Amino acid sequence: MLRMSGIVKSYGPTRVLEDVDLAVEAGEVMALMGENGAGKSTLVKILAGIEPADGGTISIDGATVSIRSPGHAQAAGIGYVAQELSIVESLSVAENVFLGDETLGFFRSAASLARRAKPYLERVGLDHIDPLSLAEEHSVAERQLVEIARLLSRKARIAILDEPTAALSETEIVRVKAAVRALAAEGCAIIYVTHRMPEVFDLTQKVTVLRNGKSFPAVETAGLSIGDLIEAMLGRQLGQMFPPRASHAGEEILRLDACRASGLKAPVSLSLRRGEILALAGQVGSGAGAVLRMLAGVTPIQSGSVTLEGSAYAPSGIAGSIARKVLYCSDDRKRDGIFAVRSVPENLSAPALSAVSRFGLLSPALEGEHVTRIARQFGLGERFLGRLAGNLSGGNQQKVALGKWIGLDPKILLVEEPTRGVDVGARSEIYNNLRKLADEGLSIIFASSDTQEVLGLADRIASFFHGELVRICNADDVTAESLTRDVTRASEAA
Amino acid sequence: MTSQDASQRAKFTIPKTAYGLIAILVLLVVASVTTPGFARVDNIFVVIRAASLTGIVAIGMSYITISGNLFALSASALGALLAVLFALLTAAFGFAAGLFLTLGLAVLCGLAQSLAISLIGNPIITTLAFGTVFRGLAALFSGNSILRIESEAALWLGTARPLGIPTQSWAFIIAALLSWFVICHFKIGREIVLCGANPKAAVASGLRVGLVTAIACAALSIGVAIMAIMTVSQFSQAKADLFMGYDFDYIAAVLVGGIALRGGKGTPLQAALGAVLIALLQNFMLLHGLSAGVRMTIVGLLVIASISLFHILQGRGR
Amino acid sequence: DSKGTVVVFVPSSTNPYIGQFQLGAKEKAAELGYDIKVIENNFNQSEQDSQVQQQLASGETVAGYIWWPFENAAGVGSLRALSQSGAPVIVSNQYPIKGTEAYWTAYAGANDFLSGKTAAEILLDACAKADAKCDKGAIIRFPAGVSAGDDRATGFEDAVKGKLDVVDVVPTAGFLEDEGYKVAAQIIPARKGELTWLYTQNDSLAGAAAQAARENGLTPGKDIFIVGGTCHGDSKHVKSGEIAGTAIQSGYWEGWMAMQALGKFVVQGKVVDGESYLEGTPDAPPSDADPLYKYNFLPNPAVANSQAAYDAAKLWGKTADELCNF
Amino acid sequence: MTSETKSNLARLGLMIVVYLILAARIPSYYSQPGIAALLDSAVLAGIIAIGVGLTMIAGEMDLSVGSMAAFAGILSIQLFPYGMVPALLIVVLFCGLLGALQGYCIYKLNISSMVFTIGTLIALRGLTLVVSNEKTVLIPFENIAETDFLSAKFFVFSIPSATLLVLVLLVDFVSRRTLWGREIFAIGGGRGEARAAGVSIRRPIVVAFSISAALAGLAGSLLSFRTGSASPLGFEAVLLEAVTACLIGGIALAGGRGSILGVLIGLFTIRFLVSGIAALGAPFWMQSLATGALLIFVIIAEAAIGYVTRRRRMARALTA
Ligand SMILES: Nc1ncnc2c1ncn2[C@@H]1O[C@H](COP(=O)(O)OP(=O)(O)OP(=O)(O)O)[C@@H](O)[C@H]1O
Ligand SMILES: Nc1ncnc2c1ncn2[C@@H]1O[C@H](COP(=O)(O)OP(=O)(O)OP(=O)(O)O)[C@@H](O)[C@H]1O
Ligand SMILES: [Mg+2]
Ligand SMILES: [Mg+2]
Repeated sequence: MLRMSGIVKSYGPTRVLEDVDLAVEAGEVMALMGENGAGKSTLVKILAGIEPADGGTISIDGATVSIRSPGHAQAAGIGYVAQELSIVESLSVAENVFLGDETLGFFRSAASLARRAKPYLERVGLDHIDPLSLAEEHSVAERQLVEIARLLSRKARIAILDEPTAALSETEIVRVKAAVRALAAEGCAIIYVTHRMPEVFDLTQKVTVLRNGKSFPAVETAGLSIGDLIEAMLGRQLGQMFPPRASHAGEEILRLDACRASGLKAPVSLSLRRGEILALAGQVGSGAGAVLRMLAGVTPIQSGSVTLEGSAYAPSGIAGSIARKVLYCSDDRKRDGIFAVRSVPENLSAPALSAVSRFGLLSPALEGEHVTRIARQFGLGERFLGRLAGNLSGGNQQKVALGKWIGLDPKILLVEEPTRGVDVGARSEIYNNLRKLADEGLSIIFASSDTQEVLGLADRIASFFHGELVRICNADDVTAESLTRDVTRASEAA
Repeated sequence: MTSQDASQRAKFTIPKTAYGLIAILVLLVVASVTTPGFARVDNIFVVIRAASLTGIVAIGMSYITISGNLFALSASALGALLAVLFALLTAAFGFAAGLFLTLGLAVLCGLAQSLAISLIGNPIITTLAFGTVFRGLAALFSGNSILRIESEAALWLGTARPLGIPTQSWAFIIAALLSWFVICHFKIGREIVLCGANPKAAVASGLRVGLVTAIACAALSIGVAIMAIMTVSQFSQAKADLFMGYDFDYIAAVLVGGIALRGGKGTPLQAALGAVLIALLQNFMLLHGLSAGVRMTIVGLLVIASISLFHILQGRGR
Repeated sequence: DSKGTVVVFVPSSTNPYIGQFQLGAKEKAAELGYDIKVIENNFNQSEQDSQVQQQLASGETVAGYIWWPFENAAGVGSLRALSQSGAPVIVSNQYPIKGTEAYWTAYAGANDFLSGKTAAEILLDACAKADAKCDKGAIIRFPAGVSAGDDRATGFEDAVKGKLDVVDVVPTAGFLEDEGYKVAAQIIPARKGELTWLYTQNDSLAGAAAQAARENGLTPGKDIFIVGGTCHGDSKHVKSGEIAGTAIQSGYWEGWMAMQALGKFVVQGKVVDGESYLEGTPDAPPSDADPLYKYNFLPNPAVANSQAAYDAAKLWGKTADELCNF
Repeated sequence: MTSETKSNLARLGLMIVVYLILAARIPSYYSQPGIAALLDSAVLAGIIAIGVGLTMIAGEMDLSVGSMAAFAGILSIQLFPYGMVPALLIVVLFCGLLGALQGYCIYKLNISSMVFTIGTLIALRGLTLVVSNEKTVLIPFENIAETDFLSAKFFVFSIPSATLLVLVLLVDFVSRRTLWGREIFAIGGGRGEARAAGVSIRRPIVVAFSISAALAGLAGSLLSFRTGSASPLGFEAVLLEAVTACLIGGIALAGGRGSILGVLIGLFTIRFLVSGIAALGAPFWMQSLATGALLIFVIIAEAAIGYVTRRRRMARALTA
């Protein structure tokens, strides 16, 4: 029914998609899989008219179509649930369901929208919420379900869902799956992007894997094992990607005793040693990131105690944690990790302005020295130093976001999703850099939803699910499957 | 959408100051070819003098814009209030005390506004409200009369021409260079730029966002105070209806200078050049005897043209 | 014992001239035994229009209205509405528009044509006295669109026709020194050697122009003759001889005479057709018993440009200093 | 009760408090002609505030309305010989088109409208001076009676004030109950999100700016006809009053929130305050101070309430 062939797309100098093919039949659910940054979202955005393709053709029912805006896509019967929420918070739930839908006619009343929205909301399990209430009053999960309801309301012939379950818990996932099945039963062709293995096997008939911007021919899900799939997604690089683990780890530097913070449903106890890399593994909303935010002083420690190098640690705000040399890098570098419109050197010296200035005056010499040291340490080439941070590739941006902290001689580095949206090459550089820093005595805690990254980089792994710490083990004792099971509770779902 | 544009922006990083200079040069050449008497050195000084006071405030305003706080709508009203206060204080305590007390009060007014901005989160609304209050206070303190001062020092400040250049122009040039130096070479300047570039990242990097807003507001207030003090000194008097309706002139200078409204880019030097560019155009049109309406239309079109041009050159986004 | 309330519509007293106007009106009202209510707008005719509506709607019986429009022509509607209330309406400050005579009882206030004419006379006189050749010159006028500026320029140009050559009329962006300086400091150097005189419509602008002239190496009163024609706050430049002379235009007396006109009408019950230039006697204000004319103009007595002349100048018992340096 | 209704009720309460305080001292506040005059006094800023409010809801702001109104005023008086209704229609249409063009440029350049409309604010004022030959233009006096019907009162309404109320209801309806209106809210509430959901960005921006300009044109035209004249310098203060009315009426500068009915409430809150203080014979600076104080009070109250609700919502999310 839908056939995309030879799709090419670049963002500036970086080629994200090269020659990608994808075909879906009516009534079929096609899983689109691939690493972070493989280009899945880009591909479906092209189909949804959000981004223009640089080349390639799209045909529906054999006829070539040109999709230049979300309006075109809608007209072509394509419904889309974005990876980032596309819910307007200041509008009501019902209006969000019908947002961008022009088929309802020119006049619309809140009450009639609510009435019409009700059945769709019920189908995604949101029968308990008032369609007239504002979207902002609802949780991220509920908003995600509203998007699914929107998709259902569109009566699309082709439905795209980009990680629809990323923010959802199991019960909610069940509802989404039911909705998707119903859609497929009605003859809709569905592209389903996900990282969650159980969903793939449970829901989809075929899998198309994207790797490095290239597509592989679709395979039947039925004849596939998790191992095959992971191998298809990662290719052969897994082995070389991660540096060897350190054999030694120093004394204990940080200790959490029964700590609670927003985003955690149960108290967490952990410890960290000098030179150790600890992974907090979990899906979005698992609470892994919440632990980091608490340690960074972004959210307060609600109960329990934290000890840093033997003394109590309770940072008030981010400045407090910086003062104790506990430094935090969030999972959204565009939002708060980099200064996109400023140059790379200015980004790198931003947290260390006092160190590179004398009597309130910036010292070009000190700053230059500072910047080159970080650049060397993080493998940022000379040629990048003259650029604006926003113009770098995702990987280099991430190096900037991380590297800016190195100048402060951190004791503990807290990193949320260290390589989200980072390409494979830069990824392995970042892993190597983090490992090198750890070998030099820095302790690192990172939160990640990327199983391979957790397995490859960490010395020890704490897995989180749904706001609770599931288990802490040495990395050697964990396999991809056991970890996936821990962070998705696949055993429960299956 | 925006992040895509960010990467396409890569190739264009010619410093914005250069555009302002190029525009001024082009205008100069056109003007001197078409207008006898325009290219004379003394006319250039005349233009700089005409740009000086607006320019000083525009320089102050550029701190607000660069720090990511868009713009303030209270500058003209604050100017009237400070003029009235300066006249009262000078009459009561003498020139030196008047000068320093006025600057001090200006900083206080700036800090009050910055506090409110931090609280309310919106500089435009805040300064809109403060503007009406400042204007009201100016009328209240002036008692609806012209406040006269008699001070030789003030008169000197208002009318002297050290080395043949008016004090106002000295102040303008010094303010422009100093501000440029502060923004480009001081630690606090870098903080201002970074906070404007991305306030969330600034917080996450441990920068002092509240302090930056306070400094930006104080810088604008000091610019306004200099304008007020200079004006009162030049004519030895103050009235509550001074500077009425000037606010958009300051903002226009900042925008014509090519400083991006969303902050984090540009230097005060650009605002100064913007003010000079507008004054140059005004002078050119004045000497050509264009009517007030035509002059205003052309200035408006210049604003539209220059902001569109800067906007396209630097890539889009707000 | 009050004879009723007089309602005065004026622009904002943030402008000190208007403050003086209010003061004059208040003092005269007190003398005549009226209560007074001043309703200010912020130089905004539509605001004044609604204030007029509001006042009329209050149903208060008033002894009369004094109406100073901000934008004369734009306020005609308000004027009509006031006139329809039946109470006497005295227009002040802005010379009424031809054709509106039915809407107002009498005009009592300054005459901008006269002001321009007086300025012209002062200027011509100064040129003659100095035995200087005055020919080409420029008018620096009130902002474009301000009708008082049109009227003063017309009065001036009519009076100098055939005697002086007006090469340029440049509007400022305001009424105060800073704006006057901005314009003068640009056109004086550009037309150096050409301009022999400047008419600036008030002394604030004139003082600024004198300053600009001096900064360009021209001695006002010798190389260039500058006249404002109405004293406006600062007489320093007149006293020093830089400005060719001035005329007293007193906000205080304007308010005073507007109130007097109203009082006259209430007592005398009639208006004499025609114009009357109230006599600019030094010592006593004109008597309340004089007849009220349809047009009653505030005198603009000229004052020579010296300290002595300034000290000696008086209008209706108040010194030039009191009247000009408010 | 939705939070928006609550906030509008609170604003209504504030308006009534202001009204009552002043009505206690000013008899005309509760007489029929007095109320009619108050309604009339709100026409100019009111009609303009509707349009400005709409652009603010779209996450933009049209600063050029004052100049646009002056431009329209001059044009309509100059077109008076062709009849008042045709003149009005032509002018409103023309202004609407100018506004649409402005909106299209803002969309196409993807530029901040606050920046763009500062340019048009200056340029249109200059153009107005040019078109008017820098002079006030008048309807000939022999014809001035033809405009009387604009001042006539029916009960408490005049044609202009009835127009204001009808427009408020109409635009409120359009913004609440039509696709175009909801799009304006959607792009103001989240432009990227709305776009991803398939909402066109161009249409709401063009619609908001053309309505804003057309309404400014209508206000300038009506008011000029009512007074029989137009000045090229007129309507300069109306922008700040309109914006203040919008802010007090609960339109968020960030966009996406507020209602046109709220604007009406904000408008009357200011009108009651400013007219009342003037009617008491207080100098202008008291009006200025009072407006500033009111605005500061409202925005601080809003910030505080917003803080508390966010807190509560977060707490609820955590316990859930
Ligand atoms: N707007 C953009 N500008 C520049 N580069 C981009 C942009 N959007 C995505 N990229 C880059 O394109 C690549 C593919 O991104 P995309 O979002 O398609 O990946 P994905 O497969 O969806 O990953 P994930 O699993 O993390 O969602 C990444 O390297 C990313 O950094
Ligand atoms: N600042 C905050 N204050 C209150 N609650 C928050 C805050 N940030 C996140 N939360 C809530 O905490 C929960 C977990 O947060 P989030 O979805 O970011 O996952 P996470 O813990 O970062 O996991 P990961 O980063 O591994 O995906 C969510 O339900 C979210 O609503
Ligand atoms: Mg994706
Ligand atoms: Mg997270």
